[in-house]
Amino acid sequence: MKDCIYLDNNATTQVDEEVLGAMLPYLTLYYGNPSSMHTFGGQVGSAIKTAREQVAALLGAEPSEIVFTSCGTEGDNAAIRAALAAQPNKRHIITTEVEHPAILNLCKNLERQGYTVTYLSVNNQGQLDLSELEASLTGNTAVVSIMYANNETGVIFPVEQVGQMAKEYGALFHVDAVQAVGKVPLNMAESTIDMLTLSGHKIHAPKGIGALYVRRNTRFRPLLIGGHQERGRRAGTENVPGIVALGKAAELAAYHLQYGTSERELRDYLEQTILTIIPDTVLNGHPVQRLPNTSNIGFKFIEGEAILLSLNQYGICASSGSACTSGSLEPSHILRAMGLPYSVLHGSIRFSLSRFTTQEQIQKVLEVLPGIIDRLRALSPFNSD
Amino acid sequence: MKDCIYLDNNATTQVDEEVLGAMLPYLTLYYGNPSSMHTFGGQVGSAIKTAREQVAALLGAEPSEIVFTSCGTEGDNAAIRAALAAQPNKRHIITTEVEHPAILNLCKNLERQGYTVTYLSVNNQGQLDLSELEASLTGNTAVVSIMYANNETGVIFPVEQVGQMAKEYGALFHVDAVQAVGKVPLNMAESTIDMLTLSGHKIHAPKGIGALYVRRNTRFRPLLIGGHQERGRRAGTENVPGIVALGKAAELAAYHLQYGTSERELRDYLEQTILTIIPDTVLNGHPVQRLPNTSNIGFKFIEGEAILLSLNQYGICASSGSACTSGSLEPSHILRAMGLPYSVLHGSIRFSLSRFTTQEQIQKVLEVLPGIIDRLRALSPFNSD
Amino acid sequence: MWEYTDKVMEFFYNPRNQGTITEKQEGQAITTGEVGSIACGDALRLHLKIDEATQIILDARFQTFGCASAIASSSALTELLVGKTLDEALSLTNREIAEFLGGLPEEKMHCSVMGQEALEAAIFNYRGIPLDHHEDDEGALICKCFGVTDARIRRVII
Ligand SMILES: Cc1ncc(COP(=O)(O)O)c(C=O)c1O
Ligand SMILES: Cc1ncc(COP(=O)(O)O)c(C=O)c1O
Ligand code: FES
Ligand code: FES
Repeated sequence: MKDCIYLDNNATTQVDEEVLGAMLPYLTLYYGNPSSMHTFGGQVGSAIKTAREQVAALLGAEPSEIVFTSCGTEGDNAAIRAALAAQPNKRHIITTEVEHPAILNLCKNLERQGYTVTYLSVNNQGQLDLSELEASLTGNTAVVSIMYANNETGVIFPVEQVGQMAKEYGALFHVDAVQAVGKVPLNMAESTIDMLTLSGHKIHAPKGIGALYVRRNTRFRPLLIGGHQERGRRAGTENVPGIVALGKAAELAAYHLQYGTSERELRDYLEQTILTIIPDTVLNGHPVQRLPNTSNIGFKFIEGEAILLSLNQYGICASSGSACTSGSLEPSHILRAMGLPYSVLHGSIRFSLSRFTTQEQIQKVLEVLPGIIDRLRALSPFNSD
Repeated sequence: MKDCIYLDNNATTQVDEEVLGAMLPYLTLYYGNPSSMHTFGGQVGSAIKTAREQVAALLGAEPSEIVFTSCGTEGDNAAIRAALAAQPNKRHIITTEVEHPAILNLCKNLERQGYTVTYLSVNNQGQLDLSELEASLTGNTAVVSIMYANNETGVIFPVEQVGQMAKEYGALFHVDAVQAVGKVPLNMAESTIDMLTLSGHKIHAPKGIGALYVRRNTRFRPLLIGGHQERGRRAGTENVPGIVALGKAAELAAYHLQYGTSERELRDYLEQTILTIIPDTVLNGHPVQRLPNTSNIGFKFIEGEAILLSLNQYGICASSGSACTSGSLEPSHILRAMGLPYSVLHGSIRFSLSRFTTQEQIQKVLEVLPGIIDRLRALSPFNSD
Repeated sequence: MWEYTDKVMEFFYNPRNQGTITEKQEGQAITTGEVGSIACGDALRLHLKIDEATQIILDARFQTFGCASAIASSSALTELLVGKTLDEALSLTNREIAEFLGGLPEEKMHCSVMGQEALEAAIFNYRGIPLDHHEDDEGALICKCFGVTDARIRRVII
């Protein structure tokens, strides 16, 4: 699969070779349990410490504010449950209609347990209306949870403004930054965010590791209860190789954020060319308030899966909807929440780039895509008019 | 650390080279998200399928009954919470005093939420009294959770008898088999067990992966809520390399279970020699109803940490108490529950072997240990008589 | 990921009989059946050329808006139809369409249902029979885009 053109980096990313190099010794020689007393365990403990510092540095946080988890979903679940457990008298949650299932399905579950959930709507560019947030906040609001950037459109929410308002009502503020971390600079030291979720496999670390930022002095209850790992905030023997990998991935992400990559230019080139040379195409999501790596494009009158499969024939990997909903037959809940017309809803494709994406790869996509779209439109009953 | 003598395999194990070989391609070439539609994701999906079959085969279970988790602690937490959520009217839990903190601390937490918990006691050989279980069971008992084998002493509980009694009262039956899997043969097809926890890093897979067996038709509620991974029983992008590794580790464990290793002979030789040549030593736990790899020995009149540190000097890794509690200064809750005298309580060491343990390593331990014990006893005020 | 057979892929990448039918000779009829809509995310327009004397289908063409299996199923349907009488065609089940393709993933069985319904629509159109809209369907929607219910699919498959 070396020569696959992988434009599905919002689903998952390849492990950076340096990251693999950093973690390998912890899959071989240094297999000790960090909780063990012997030297063998101790060595591993200091590797975890370094990784914690690396992740903290990427977020502008303190190492003690980082809790390692197994994935983004765990971080999201842990944050919301902790916020509720810490404030048992508050029974209201505010989130948005376009969150990841890790938040949305959890919230639906909590509704069945007697919590009230407000799902903020978005406009047709995927943006929040802050006055709707203002109107929803009450003293009963335990937590406001919004994503930093949307996984399907890349649209970025005005996180600090939301946080400011949440604080005014005494609500905890959680941000699902799984898609934002490594793509936009973050500085927890000057933020209103109380808890922030990230996931390793979105930033060139392997699957199976993530982290939750928990601001110092935030009342917290662990989701996984057991041993005293992670200072009592997440029990279970530490995924040492994963943690070391996440640390290295965070360090590399910080480097690339500072010194730049060609992601944005390549994305813009891909997007502009498609919108120009292929008729009946539209950009989904706000054109500017957006991640630099994501482009979600609607191809009218044809269906997304057919496009994906045709791209797949050329070794091009992209997606329609998020990976975890593409198994279902429904169109993306995110594009639906944006109120896009049906002709766009069913034929939208997400291209998501990474720092490993090359000019040649984008060129190849632009060569084959127009033919694919033409062929499918020729098959479509809606195109003859 | 190649030449370290590692006798702490109940804390964690080294990754088998074959396991590493199996997982590596999924850390490099095959990084797709199994939920993605493109071929790239699909390849990964079939690797997960194979791993699920391998784990199922080790347990004598159906592949559909295996849910991958991030560790033993998650499996334990998920099982208990699922059992409670599925039977909201039942508010009683039965477990034992010698469980791992992943069960014990969770149960203490649940007591604060209004559940009643019975902690079954053990005798001075670490064994249960089934009449105490019988007396504790009521129609209100949601779940009985006991460990298959104890992490510190290796003592094996009469799981099927317990399960039989649990069934009679309509309680769900969970078994923490983190220490038993790979060491004793299991056959879920002919068992009373409804849910069973295992952890990869105890069977030569890496840290960060585990599995929960959930018997078909058992009502289950996921602990992690989000996407539809693991057929809705555990959300979060799958730890593909970890899952593949666990599959391979399960296959190897099944092989070694069938064709044997020298673990038991080496353990017996180590244990018998220590008890014979070093005075004032006792075996903790039942001598027969026990895992083949574990030996917990009390060295009277001296303190465990001092022994460990001295062993460490010779590159020998062992432990006192379980890894996750050894950071604390209290003597093991397990040995205390067994009612051992203080002279033993503070000076007990667990040696836990693996299939990689060699005759030479055991010989080396036996060479240095008597001297260490002598030296420490010479320092002890309790030894002068 | 959907597990498509090679034949599904072949019929998706190189579909047979796409397009419309406009020309006919004396003694022939052209009829069209449509199901689905752009709102549903799936739609199929099926065109048939019928020999009026023998009631034999001489040609079948399709236009499909939908996923890969919808396109492949439509194309497979047209291959199956040519040479059959209308009555024979009406007894064709979606299962036969799927079998012709070497099988469809379970989640995609409904894509073949669409072909069967379009066929029914085309023939009923030709015969002037009003269409049954299956408005009595009950059960959970399993394909919201297409509005096929569990119960309906079971009915069609079995
Ligand atoms: C009996 C038992 N249960 C549960 C666990 C927890 O497993 P993990 O460390 O993988 O979370 C352990 C080991 O630490 C154990 O020995
Ligand atoms: C915005 C967002 N939140 C949460 C997640 C869940 O992360 P994970 O798959 O690591 O559980 C994802 C990705 O799948 C995501 O894009
Ligand atoms: S004297 Fe050192 S632990 Fe108590
Ligand atoms: S027609 Fe194939 S998914 Fe609906």
